[in-house]
Amino acid sequence: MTREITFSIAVNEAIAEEMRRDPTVVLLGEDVAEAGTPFKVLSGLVEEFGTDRVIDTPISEPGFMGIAVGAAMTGLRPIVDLMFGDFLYLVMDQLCNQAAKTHYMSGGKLTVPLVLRTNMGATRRSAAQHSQSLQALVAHIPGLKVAMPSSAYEAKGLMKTAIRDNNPVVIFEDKLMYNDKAEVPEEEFLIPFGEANIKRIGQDVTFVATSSMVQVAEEAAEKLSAEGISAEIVDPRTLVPLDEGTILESVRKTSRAIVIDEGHQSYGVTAELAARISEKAFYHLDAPVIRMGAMDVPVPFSPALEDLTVPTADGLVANARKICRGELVHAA
Amino acid sequence: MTREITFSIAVNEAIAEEMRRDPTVVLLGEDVAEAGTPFKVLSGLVEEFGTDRVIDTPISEPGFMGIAVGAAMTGLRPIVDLMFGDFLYLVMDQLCNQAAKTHYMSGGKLTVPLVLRTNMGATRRSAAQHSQSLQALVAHIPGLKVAMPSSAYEAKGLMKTAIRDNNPVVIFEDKLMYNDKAEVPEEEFLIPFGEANIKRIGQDVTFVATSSMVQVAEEAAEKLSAEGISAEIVDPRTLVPLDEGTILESVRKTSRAIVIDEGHQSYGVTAELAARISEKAFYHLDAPVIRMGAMDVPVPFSPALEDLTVPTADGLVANARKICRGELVHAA
Amino acid sequence: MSETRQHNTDDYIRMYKQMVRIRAFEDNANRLYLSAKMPGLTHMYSGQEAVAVGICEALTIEDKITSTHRGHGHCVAKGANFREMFCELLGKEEGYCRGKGGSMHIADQSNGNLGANAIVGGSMGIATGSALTAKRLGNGQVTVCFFGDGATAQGLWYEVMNMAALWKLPVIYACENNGYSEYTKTDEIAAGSLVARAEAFGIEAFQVDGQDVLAVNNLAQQLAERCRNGEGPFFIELNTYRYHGHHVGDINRDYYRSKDEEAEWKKLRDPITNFGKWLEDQKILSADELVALNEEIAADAEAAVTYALSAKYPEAHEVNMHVYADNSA
Amino acid sequence: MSETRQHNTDDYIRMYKQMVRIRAFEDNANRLYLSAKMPGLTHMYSGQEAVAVGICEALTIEDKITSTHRGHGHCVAKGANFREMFCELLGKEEGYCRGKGGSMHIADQSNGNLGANAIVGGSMGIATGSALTAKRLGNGQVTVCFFGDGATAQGLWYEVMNMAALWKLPVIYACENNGYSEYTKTDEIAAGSLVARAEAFGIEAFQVDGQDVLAVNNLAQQLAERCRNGEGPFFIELNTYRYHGHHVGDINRDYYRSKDEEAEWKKLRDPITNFGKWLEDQKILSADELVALNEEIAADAEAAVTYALSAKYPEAHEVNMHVYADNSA
Ligand SMILES: Cc1ncc(C[n+]2csc(CCOP(=O)(O)OP(=O)(O)O)c2C)c(N)n1
Ligand SMILES: Cc1ncc(C[n+]2csc(CCOP(=O)(O)OP(=O)(O)O)c2C)c(N)n1
Ligand SMILES: [Mg+2]
Ligand SMILES: [Mg+2]
Repeated sequence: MTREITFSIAVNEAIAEEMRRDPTVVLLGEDVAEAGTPFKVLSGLVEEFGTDRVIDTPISEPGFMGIAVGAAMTGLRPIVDLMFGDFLYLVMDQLCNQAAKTHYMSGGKLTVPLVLRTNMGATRRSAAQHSQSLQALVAHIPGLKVAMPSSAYEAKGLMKTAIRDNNPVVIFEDKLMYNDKAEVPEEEFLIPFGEANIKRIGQDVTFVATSSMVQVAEEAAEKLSAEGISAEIVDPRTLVPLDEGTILESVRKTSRAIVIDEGHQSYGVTAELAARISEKAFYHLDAPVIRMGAMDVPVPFSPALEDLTVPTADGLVANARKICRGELVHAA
Repeated sequence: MTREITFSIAVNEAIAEEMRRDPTVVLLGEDVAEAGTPFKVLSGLVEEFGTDRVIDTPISEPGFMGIAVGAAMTGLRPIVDLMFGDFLYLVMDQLCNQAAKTHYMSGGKLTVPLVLRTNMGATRRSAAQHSQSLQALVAHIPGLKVAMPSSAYEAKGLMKTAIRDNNPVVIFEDKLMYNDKAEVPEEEFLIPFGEANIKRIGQDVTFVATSSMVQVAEEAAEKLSAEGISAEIVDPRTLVPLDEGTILESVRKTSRAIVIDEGHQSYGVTAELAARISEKAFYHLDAPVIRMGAMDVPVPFSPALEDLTVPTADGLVANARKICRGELVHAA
Repeated sequence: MSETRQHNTDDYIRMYKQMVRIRAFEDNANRLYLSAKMPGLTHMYSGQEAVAVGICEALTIEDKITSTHRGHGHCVAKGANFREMFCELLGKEEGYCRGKGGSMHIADQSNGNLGANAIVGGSMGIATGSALTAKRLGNGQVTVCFFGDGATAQGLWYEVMNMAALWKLPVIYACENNGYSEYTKTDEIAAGSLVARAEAFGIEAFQVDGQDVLAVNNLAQQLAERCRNGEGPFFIELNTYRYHGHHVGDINRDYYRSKDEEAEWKKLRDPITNFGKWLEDQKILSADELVALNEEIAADAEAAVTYALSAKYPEAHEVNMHVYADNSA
Repeated sequence: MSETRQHNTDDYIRMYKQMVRIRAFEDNANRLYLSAKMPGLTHMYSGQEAVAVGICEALTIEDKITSTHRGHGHCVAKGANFREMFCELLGKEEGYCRGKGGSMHIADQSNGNLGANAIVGGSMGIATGSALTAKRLGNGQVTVCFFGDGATAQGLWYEVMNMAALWKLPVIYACENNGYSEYTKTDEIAAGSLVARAEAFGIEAFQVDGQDVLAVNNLAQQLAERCRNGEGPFFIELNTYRYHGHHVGDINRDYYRSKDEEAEWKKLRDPITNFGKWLEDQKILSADELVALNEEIAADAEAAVTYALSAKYPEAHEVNMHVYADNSA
C-alpha cells in the first residue's frame, strides 16, 4: 500500500493489468513493441503479450488512428500510442470526425471504445513541434473524453478507467513527469472520470491546476503558507467530463481562484475553467479569476526563452499574493 | 456607395481585386476553377486569371495545404480553399505545426503569407461532418490569425486584409450567409485586423457576437428594445488579434455581457471571450457573463434536433432579460 | 455479361432484385429532394448498382463494409430495409440512426454496414481496422472498403494499404471509378495508374467492369474466399458511372460532362437493363416477370416513403443522447 | 566509385570537403551532447554525407531544399556556416534561427534551405509548394525534398506526388533509405517497393548507392537539369546508413541493430574514406593533403564550437518576437 512507483511504471502497470483482464485490448503505435516507446514507458509489454497485441506501426499516424477506430467499432479495445502530443494534428480527422462522432451519428448503435495516449509539456528543449500541450483542442470536441493525470497515482487509475470506457478517451501524460514517483496501491483501483481531486485543503484561494501544473500549484501553496496564505488545490483530473461541482464548491469557499494549465493561454483550457468559475461562482468571487496558461508563442528551442513560456510557482505565488491581499487587478 | 451585394460576391470581388493587384496571389482547392466551388463563390475567377492561378486540386487537403505553405515561403501568396470547415482536421498539421510556427522557428527569417478560407455554420441539414464551427481550434494556435466576417462588408474588407497579411490567416465564412446582402462600397477598402466593430450602440447589456451570431444578436436587440432594454453589439471581426479594448470598454459601460459564438460552447470561443471580460472588467460587472455557444453535441442531421443545437435570438432575449432585470443567475 | 450460368437461380434473381431496389430507392430519394421534402442534399448511386450488389452478394451478413457519401447503394446491397432507410433520410426517429446521421452517415450495424462517411476516404482506416479485428479475433470476417476514384487522392489510403499489406489483413479496397470526382474528370486529378498504386505496396490488384454484376460478383467471391484464407488484402478498380449529378442539386452539369456521354452509358451499359436481358436470355425470368418484379419493388419503395413521411421526428431530448456511450454494459 | 573524372578538380575537392565538414560538425555535436553542453537531443547525419553533398553540389544557391530531423548534413551541404549552426544548436542569438529553432528546425534561407522539420514527412508539401512557386514564377529553380525511408509511410507523400506529377513540378523527392526508422528495420514497416510507389504516379524513379558521392551527384545533376527543362518531378531512393543511434541518446541499440552490421558499413562503405581513396588514386589529392584538409576542417569546427559556447543567448524580450511577421513591408 505504501510503495512508490514512477509515473512511467504506473502507466505500464495499468495497461498490463487491463491487457491481462481483457483479451480484446491491443496496443498500437510506433516503436511500442521491442523499443517500448522512446520514453520506455511500454517496456516489457510485448514480451508478455506478443506482437499480435503490441503492434509496431509504420510512421502513419492518421492511418493507425483510423485503424484503431475501425477496430474499436468491431470488437477490439485499442490503445493508440501517439509518440508526441504535437502529432495530434495528424490524427484530428480520424479522432474528431470519426471516433468522436460515430456513436452519435449512428444513433447509439456503434461504439468506439479506444484510448489515445499521448503527451504534453514543454521545457525539454524539444522546440516547437515536440513540446505542445494541445488538450484544449480535443476537449472542445463532443464525443471525446479527456484525462490529464497529475501523478503516478492518477496515471494508473485514469488509464484503467479509460481502457474500460466505451468511448474514445484521450490521455495526456506530461513527459517531464515520467520519472516522478508517487504512492500507488498494489491492489487494483480505478479513478472514475469526472471526479476532481482536492489535492490540498485551503481557505484563501483556489488553484485549479491540471497535470504537472498541480506540482507547480503545490510548490506555490507551500511558499504561500509560509506567508499565511492558505491555498486549496483542485485537480480536475478529467477535462471532459469536468467536475464543475467540486471546483465551484471550492471557489465559493475561498472566494478567489487561479486556474493553471500548460496549454497556450488564449482559447485554451484556462479560458473554460475561468469562464465557468466566473459565471457560476459570480456572487462569491472577491477578485477576478486569474488565468495562467503558457504564453501564446510557439515553444522556442533556446533554454533562455523556453523557460519563460510556462507558468511557474513563482508566478503563481505572485498572483495569489495580489488577489489575497486585495490588490486590485485589472481595475482600470 | 450604396449598392448592396451578397456575401458571396463580396468574397469574390475581394479575391479578384487582390489577384489583379498582385500577380503572386494564387487560388488552390477542390473544384475552385470551372465549378467555382460548390457554393459558386469563386465563379468567374478562372476565366479572368486562368488555370495557372486558379488551380483545381485533387481531394488532398493535407497535400495542398502543405503545398500552399511551401509556395508561401518562397514567394507566392496562396489562398487555400477548404470546401468545408470540417476538413480543417485534415490540414491541422500543415497549418498548425508548419504554417503557424515557421516564422517563429526560423527566427523571423521565413514568412508564410497565406489565407485559408473555409466555412462554418450548422442548420443546413448537412449533419455532423459538414456543419462544424471550428474557429476555437485555430484561434488557440499562436502564429495564426483568425477572421470571422459577419456580413458582405466584412467579408470583403477582411479578405483583402488577409491576402495582404504576411502571416497565415484563417477566414471562416458562415455558409448560411452567402446570399445575404449588405452595403459594400464600390471603392476599395480594407478592414484592419484587431479592430472590433460596434454594430449597435446600447446601454444595458453588451452582446459580443461573431459571424452570423451578429445577426442573431441584432434580432434579439430589436426585440429587447421594444421592452426597453438597450443592447450594444460588438463584433470582434477577428478572434486573433482580438480587440479586447473595445469589448472591455463596452462592458464597462453596460456592466453586463453575453457572448455568442456558433462553435461548441465548452472549451470554445465563448470561453475565451467570457474569461477575458470576467477577469478584466471584473469590477464593472453587475451580473455573470453569460455564454451562448452551440450545444456540446455532434451536429445531428434531423431538422427536429439540429435547430436545437445553435444559439437563437429567443434564447439570447431570454438571457438578456434575466441579467438586465437583475434576476440572479447561478446564485446557488 | 461475362458469364454463363454458375450460381443457382435464386442468387441471380436476388442480385437483380437488389439492383432494382437500389434504383427504386434512389428514384424516390431524388423525388423527395426535388419536391423539397428531404432535408439537405444527397448523392445518388444510380448507375453503379452492379458494384454494390456484385460485391455485397459475395459477403455474409457478418462480413463488414464501409461506405461513402454515395452510400445508399451499399446500404441496400448489404441488406438494409427501405423503411429505416427512408426514415433516416428524412431525419425520423425510426431511421437506422434515429435520424441523427442522415444520408451521409447511414449505417446498419445489424447487417455489417459500418456506415457511410462524409469525409472522402474517411472510412479507409475504419475498414482496415475492422479487418484487424477479424484477424485478431480469428472470426473469418472479410471487410470491403468502398470508395470513389476521387478518394484515391487521400493520403490515408496509402498509409492503411501499407499496414494491411504488412499485416496481411482480410480487407478488399473497392474503388468505384465513375470517372468523376465532383465536377472534375478523374484524369485531371489522378496521375499514373490506380492499380499500380496498390501493387506498389505488394497488394494484388484487379480491374473489372463495374456494370457487369456477374463479373463483379465472381471476382468478389474469389477475393473474399482468399481473404478468409489469409491471402488479403486486395484492390479492385471497378469502372462505372453515376447517372445523376454529383448530388441531387447538381442539375446543370454540361460544363463538366456532356449529355451525350450520359446518354450513352445509360443506353448501352446500364447494369440493370443488361442483366435483365441476360436473365431473359437464360430463361431465368421472363419479360413479364421482370416487369412484375420491378413494379413490386417500386410499390415497396413508395410505401416506405409514405410511411417515412408521416413517421415521427425524434423527441427534443434526444439531442443530448448518444454523445457518449454509457459504461454500464 | 562509379566513375572516372568528369568534373574539374575543384568540384571534387569541394565535395570531399563538404562531406568532411558534415562529419566534423556531427562529431562535435555529439561531443556537445555527451558532455551535457547541448540542450535537448539531436540526430546525427554521419554515414550519410554522400547523399546531401552529392545532391546539393548539383544545385545552385537559389535552388531550394527541405530537410528533416536529421538535418545538419543537408544544412552544411547547402552552404551553411559552422558558427551559425553551432549557435543554433546551443540556442544562441547568433544562430541561424536566433536560437528559436534548434537542431530540428535549423533553416538557412540565405542558401535556399527551407528548414529541417520535426514532423516526419512534414516538409513534403513545403518542397512541392516551393516547386509550384518556381513553376509559376518561371525562375528555373529546382527543389529537393529530403526524407527518410520511414517518412514514406506518411500519406502526405502520395498526395503531393500526385499533384507534382499532374502539374509537372520541378521537384526531386530524395529518400535516404538508411534501413531504419527509429528502432525498427525498414522492411518491417514498408510493404512492396518504394520505387514502384513513385512510379505508380507516373514519376520516373531511380535507385542509387547513397555512399557513392559521384554516383549521387551525377544523377542529381541530370535530374536537376531535366527539372529545369520541365521534365520533373523525379524520385530517387538512396541507399545509405546512419552510423550513430537514431539520436545521440540512442546508445544501447543492439536489440535492433547489430554491432557487426555497423562495423561493416563503416569499414567497407564509408563515403568519405572511399572518396578520399579515389581522390588519391586519381592523383587529385595526396594522402598528406587529405590529412591536412581533415585537420583544417576539424580545427574550424572546434573554433566554431568554442565561439558558440560563449556566444550569448537571446534576450528575454525575444520570446514574444517573430510570432507574427509584421506587415509594414
Ligand atoms: C475530405 C473531403 N474533401 C472533400 C469533400 C467534398 N466532396 C464530397 S464528394 C467529393 C467527390 C468524391 O469523388 P469520388 O471519391 O470519386 O466519389 P463519387 O462522388 O464519384 O462517388 C468531394 C470532393 C469531402 N466530403 N471530404
Ligand atoms: C509525424 C511524426 N511521427 C513520428 C515522429 C518520431 N520520429 C522522429 S524520427 C522518426 C524515424 C524517421 O525515420 P526515417 O524517416 O527513416 O528517418 P531517419 O531517422 O532514418 O533519418 C520517428 C518515428 C515524428 N518526429 N514525426
Ligand atoms: Mg468518382
Ligand atoms: Mg531511416
